[in-house]
Amino acid sequence: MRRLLWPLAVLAALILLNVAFSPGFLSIQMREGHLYGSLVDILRFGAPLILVSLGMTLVIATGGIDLSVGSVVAISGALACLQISEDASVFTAVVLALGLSVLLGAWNGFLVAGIGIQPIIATLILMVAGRGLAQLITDGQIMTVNSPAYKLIGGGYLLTLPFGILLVLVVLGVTAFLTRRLALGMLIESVGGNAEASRLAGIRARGIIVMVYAFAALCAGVAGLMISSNVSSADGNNAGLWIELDAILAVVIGGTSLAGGRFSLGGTVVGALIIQTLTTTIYSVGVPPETTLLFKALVVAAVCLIQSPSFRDKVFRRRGTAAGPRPAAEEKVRVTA
Amino acid sequence: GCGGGGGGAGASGGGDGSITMGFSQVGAESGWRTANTKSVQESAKAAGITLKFSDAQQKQENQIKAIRSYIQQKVDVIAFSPVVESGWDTVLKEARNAKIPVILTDRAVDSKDTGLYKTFLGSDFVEEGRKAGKWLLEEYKSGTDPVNIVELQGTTGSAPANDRKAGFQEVIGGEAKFKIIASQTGDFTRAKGKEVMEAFLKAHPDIDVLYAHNDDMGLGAIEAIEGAGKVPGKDIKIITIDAVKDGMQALADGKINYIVECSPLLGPQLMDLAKKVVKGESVPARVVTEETTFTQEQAKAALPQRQY
Amino acid sequence: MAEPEPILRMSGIGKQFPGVRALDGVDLRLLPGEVHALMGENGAGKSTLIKVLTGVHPCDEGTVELAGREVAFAGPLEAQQAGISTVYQEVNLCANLSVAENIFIGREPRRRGRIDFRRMRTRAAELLARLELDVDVAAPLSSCSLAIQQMVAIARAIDVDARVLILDEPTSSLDAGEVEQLFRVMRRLKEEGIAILFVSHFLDQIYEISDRMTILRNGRLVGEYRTSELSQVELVAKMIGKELADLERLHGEARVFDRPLVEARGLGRAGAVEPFSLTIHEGEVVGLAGLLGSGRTEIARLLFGADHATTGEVTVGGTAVSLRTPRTAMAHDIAFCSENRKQDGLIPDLTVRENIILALQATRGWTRPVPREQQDELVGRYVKALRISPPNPDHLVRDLSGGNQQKVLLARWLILEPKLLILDEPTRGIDVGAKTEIQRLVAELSDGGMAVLFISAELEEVLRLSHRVGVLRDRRLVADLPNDDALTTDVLLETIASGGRA
Amino acid sequence: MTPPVMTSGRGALRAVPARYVPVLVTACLFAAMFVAGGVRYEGFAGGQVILNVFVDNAFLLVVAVGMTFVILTGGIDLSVGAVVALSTMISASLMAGPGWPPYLVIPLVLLIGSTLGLVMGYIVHAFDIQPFIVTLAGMFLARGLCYTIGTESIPIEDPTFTAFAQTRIDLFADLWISPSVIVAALAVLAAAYVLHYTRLGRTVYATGGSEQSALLMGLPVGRTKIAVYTISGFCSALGGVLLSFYMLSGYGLHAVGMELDAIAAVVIGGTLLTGGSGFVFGTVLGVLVLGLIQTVITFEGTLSSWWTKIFIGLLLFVFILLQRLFSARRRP
Ligand SMILES: Nc1ncnc2c1ncn2[C@@H]1O[C@H](COP(=O)(O)OP(=O)(O)OP(=O)(O)O)[C@@H](O)[C@H]1O
Ligand SMILES: Nc1ncnc2c1ncn2[C@@H]1O[C@H](COP(=O)(O)OP(=O)(O)OP(=O)(O)O)[C@@H](O)[C@H]1O
Ligand SMILES: [Mg+2]
Ligand SMILES: [Mg+2]
Repeated sequence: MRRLLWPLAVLAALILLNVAFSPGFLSIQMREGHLYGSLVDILRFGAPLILVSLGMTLVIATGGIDLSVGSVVAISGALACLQISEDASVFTAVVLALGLSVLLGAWNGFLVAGIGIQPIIATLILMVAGRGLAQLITDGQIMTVNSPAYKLIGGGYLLTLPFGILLVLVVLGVTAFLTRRLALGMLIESVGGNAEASRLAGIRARGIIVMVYAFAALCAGVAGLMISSNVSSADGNNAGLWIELDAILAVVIGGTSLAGGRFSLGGTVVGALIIQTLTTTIYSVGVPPETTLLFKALVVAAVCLIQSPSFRDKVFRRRGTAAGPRPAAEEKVRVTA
Repeated sequence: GCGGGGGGAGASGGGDGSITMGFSQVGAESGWRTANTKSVQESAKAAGITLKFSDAQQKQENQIKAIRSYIQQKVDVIAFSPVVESGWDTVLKEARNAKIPVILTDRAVDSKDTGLYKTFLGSDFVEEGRKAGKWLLEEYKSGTDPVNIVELQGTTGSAPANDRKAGFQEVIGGEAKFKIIASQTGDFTRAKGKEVMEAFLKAHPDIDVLYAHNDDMGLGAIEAIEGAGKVPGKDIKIITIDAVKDGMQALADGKINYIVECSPLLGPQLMDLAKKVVKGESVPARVVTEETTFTQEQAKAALPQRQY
Repeated sequence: MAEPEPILRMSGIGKQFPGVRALDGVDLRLLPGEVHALMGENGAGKSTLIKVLTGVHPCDEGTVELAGREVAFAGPLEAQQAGISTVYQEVNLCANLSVAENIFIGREPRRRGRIDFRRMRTRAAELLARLELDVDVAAPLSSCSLAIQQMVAIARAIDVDARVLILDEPTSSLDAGEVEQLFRVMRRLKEEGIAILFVSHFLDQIYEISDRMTILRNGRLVGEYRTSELSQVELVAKMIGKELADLERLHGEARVFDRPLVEARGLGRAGAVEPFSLTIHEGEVVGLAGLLGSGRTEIARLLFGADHATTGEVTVGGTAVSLRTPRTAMAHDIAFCSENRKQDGLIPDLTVRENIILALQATRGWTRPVPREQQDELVGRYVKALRISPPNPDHLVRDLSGGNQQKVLLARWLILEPKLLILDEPTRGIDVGAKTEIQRLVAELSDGGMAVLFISAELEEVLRLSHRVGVLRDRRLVADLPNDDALTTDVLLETIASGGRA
Repeated sequence: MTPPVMTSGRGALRAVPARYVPVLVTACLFAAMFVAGGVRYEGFAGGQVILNVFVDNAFLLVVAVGMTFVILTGGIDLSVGAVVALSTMISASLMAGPGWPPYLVIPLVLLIGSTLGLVMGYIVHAFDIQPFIVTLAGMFLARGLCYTIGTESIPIEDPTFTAFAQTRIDLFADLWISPSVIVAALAVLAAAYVLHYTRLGRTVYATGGSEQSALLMGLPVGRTKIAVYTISGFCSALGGVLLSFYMLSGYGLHAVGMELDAIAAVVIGGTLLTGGSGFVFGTVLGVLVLGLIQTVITFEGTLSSWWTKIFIGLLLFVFILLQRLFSARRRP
């Protein structure tokens, strides 16, 4: 929990900034039988990012990286919409889309663990080709579907809550169960922490890596369904564009090292929420588009600086460790004198 | 000195009468663009022109590379839709030195040396913005109450975003009652359009008009407006640009109030021009595509014949 | 007695890590021209003291004086520039660079600003030759065995123009001959007036080389003594706070081994070990002896499936098996505790608990986690038996002292209760108290029916534990001797020297 | 056509030290790809096609060289694309607006790029923050600065600049290159020299091999890390200048995603993303491979937008797969 302290502080600060600009920011109302408000929006629009980041967390924990999630987002949405537009049931569409996602993820995992290609390149292949595949599915058009059942996934409500949030909770719960209740988490951290030692300890790293990439792709697939269902259409070119970057950022902000090893699911969720809140802040505070990126740079810099213990030492406790040896040296004089 | 490789199946033009055209497309970033590509490809086939097509994935350097490669391949005519206006002089000079005529489509280049290309065929983004603004003036000419406008811009820095913003601004800027209370980029996508609009609705309860730089963002915004319990087209008036099929449908359904057309169907005109240019006939330096605007009634009438 | 002024004086040093008080009011004096031993149990704070001195860790309390001037180094670089040359515990070299570069990086010979690789290689070869080491200095360090890496690290440190030389357990995987080489060099440096701080858990080595010693216990100073004035028994008592039981005979009554467990026939790997045949019976401890780089580790790795054999076959319990991966070996109840704990053993980011149950968990697969009570029981038992300190199972392994890390690794394999346990230098860096504990444990396990393949650079240890000793030379198994009264370290050394033909 | 190249390549492999194998394999595969292209497309096998790959990718090459330094230390620099864009933007706006001469503008741009790199490197080192976030913030900052300068593309019309940009250096037999290629080649040579023959270079490798060990060996790890980000910043700025030559314009949307191309080039060239192993020459090959793939696509000329992407992915896959198989074969 202590590791989450600073990211949470940043999140709180961002929300406060919003409140300063629009006092109604925190208010949540019931409207037409569902919750309505900016905070709900953050969760709702953040849901796909949280999902993708969860999968990414595990991949990064094994010491890998997955650049292809954005493409998988697009493919999954495209396939589902194609199926629905061809009068398949929503269930079939969803199952097919997620099945394909898992397959693509397993392919990534195979390239990484089976053939031994560096993860960034292995997934770059699918990142490039996958976008093409998504556009191939939609024929380069934006494919609009009209299915209330499909709409539920990303834009609907259940028990007053946006369905997407519930979906995130379920996936988060399942991930936490698999990794923390079962031993998957430890084995993943072991493989990411020292691959050779893990091999010598008898861990089947290959299987785990394939599974993790497949899981990341599955998460991306679900996110793809959400994104496309939210706007009732599939956009092969733009859906999930650059989401891999945001996801990696969320993971890193959440305190997981890109070098692999220890990971924190909670941290990732907070990281993703920070990114989404930042986006929403930009809209509601009215940062002009030209300066959006400067604002983002500022926040990201602030987040990473404030999370760094040595920065906090140097800035907040001027007389502390910053001048580390020196005050100690003054003491020394007294001791020896 | 090139062409030394073995006898592959290449379709080099030249003396045999058939024309080879190298066409460098910006990308496939939107449905509009895809329709544009299709139109070019289909009309090339219809006109008997061999088309070398390449997709630059929204990068100018890729387009330059493609054009250079077309010069290398000795095509008969090069056509391309510039990603941006500037920075084409060098490669166009190379084309001129290689005596390959160049046609611009969709968008001009800002070179001082107009001799670098034969003609420019395309729409005028600034004019589109103006058309949108003029409709707004007309719509609100009677009232004096302030009109609160929110704007969904295209991708920051992209040419259509810059020009559509400028044209719109130019027209409504003269009247004090029009106020753009929020303006944000929606990256030309539905998802972003919806997300941004949701935030706008929370931050500004009193939006009268939405101006979206393309239909897709407008369609996303419609969902946001409906989600907030308002009626698109009534509570909030919506103007968009492009007139793709989904947009026209929404217009016909009364959810959008006005669409400025930006036609992607440049193919037939392009092929005509290409033939003339290759034969050495003179062509006008600027060919404007035939574009119109749609109100809700016009949309209902036009919808059945819409191809894209 | 006229003592020269100390070149280095540390006084009142204190160091606090989160949750652990590693040093508390420690004083240390180094005189020029002496070898000073720093003694203490695993986790006593020796390495921490050295790291505080050289600025790896900032110092919380106390002062450091070098040649009368107070200093506070910001890092090893500054310490080196001030004339303190250090070999830290564990091998801290860059495996991706060549041997020569590892020795000279940071002070490469240059000609007109350009690194002179040829001169660097010749000088490196000279330097290693002085340690009687003949390795290809252009080869990447990763192709060298751990012991050679240790020698390279030493070579790097002694080539510097230094006033103080610090060696933190440099001999943990060296055999007697190499240690002798090292000591010869140390004596020469000592005569040149260099002060040497030396850490080792081999008491014989301490008594052979050191002049004085400083003893730490639990981060506190016990005292400073002249080596000649302190007996081994007293030293041990001061280090661990109690007397040590004598260990002469470890195994119970003599036994016959007639039930072969693992048989290797013509097993070999091109470029690593020549084909060998070896039979290990149930309940038998087979020791492997040989010089550094003789191929002991390679034999172990082949038997565990860590490397692929290019020739030969292995039978376990009479049936032929193909040991393609460690995983398959583990399925046949073979366990392997590797010598290089940093590279091939521990997962530094995981806790003590997780590291200990890792192999057990791996055999169960991720779907069946080891129940928490079982974890607590197993981990608690071994933390206590091996005296892992601090005895907190949720401590990160990276923060443990070297010897304690080794114990964690050992515990990982002991809890598996395999049929064949391969131990490659299991007592590397472990203090005397824990070492006897571990030896007793191994003897007990083998008495209980477990077969053990025991590899150690310390021949006495091999002799004490083994029923049979295999001798290696130049990557060939040259002899297989029963461990009877006739077998002594001298006989072993002779066998090694003669290649088993004597 | 392909098989003989492979076999001769593999035969030669036995003799070379293991660390050169990936680069050698890459080189052979590149040659094979070129020959295959020559067989398939008319006009492909000419020397100018290869030279065009250099001409068209000179800026990427320079950027990738800087990235090689960073990746060798085990870091990553996501800001390069944005710094390239910022450099074009600053050059263009200074020459267009106040009319500064190029010989003032170019050094200034290089200085700005290096400073940005220096600051990022300092933050990475001093506050021990993952380079990914620091350079991502740097990327946002640089792009943001572009947009604050202007959202429109600014043409460069300075006569000296244009003249230089449009210079062709004629080689023999109709072949030509641009001055940018020379600049890029010099950058590659300088980088190779620094990496292999200077202390800085060797420390870069040591840091990438094991940062902790390098620190304990008394190497100036902090200074080295700051240096590589500075070098990368400098290379990005230089790449930006070359891109301004290429495009003759400054634009905030130039070089979008170039960081990924640069990283890909470095990694395809056989450098390990975890650091400590790789060569600049590999990076050159990586850039050439990416460039050649693109050339193949244009020569193919019939691919729709999506097939283009799928085809790029496929070519990349086949290339990486073969590279991996041939490099791995040595170790039994
Ligand atoms: N980085 C660290 N963080 C937290 N605790 C540490 C750290 N380094 C060392 N310690 C603790 O400090 C104590 C002293 O460790 P140190 O490594 O100095 O022991 P040592 O005397 O060198 O033992 P060994 O003989 O096993 O090498 C140990 O309890 C260890 O757990
Ligand atoms: N990973 C490796 N790659 C290539 N060669 C290796 C590797 N590991 C060891 N070798 C070589 O194999 C030989 C045998 O090494 P091994 O580690 O088995 O020796 P050893 O008898 O265990 O000696 P010690 O561990 O005391 O050095 C060494 O000379 C070493 O150079
Ligand atoms: Mg120690
Ligand atoms: Mg060994």
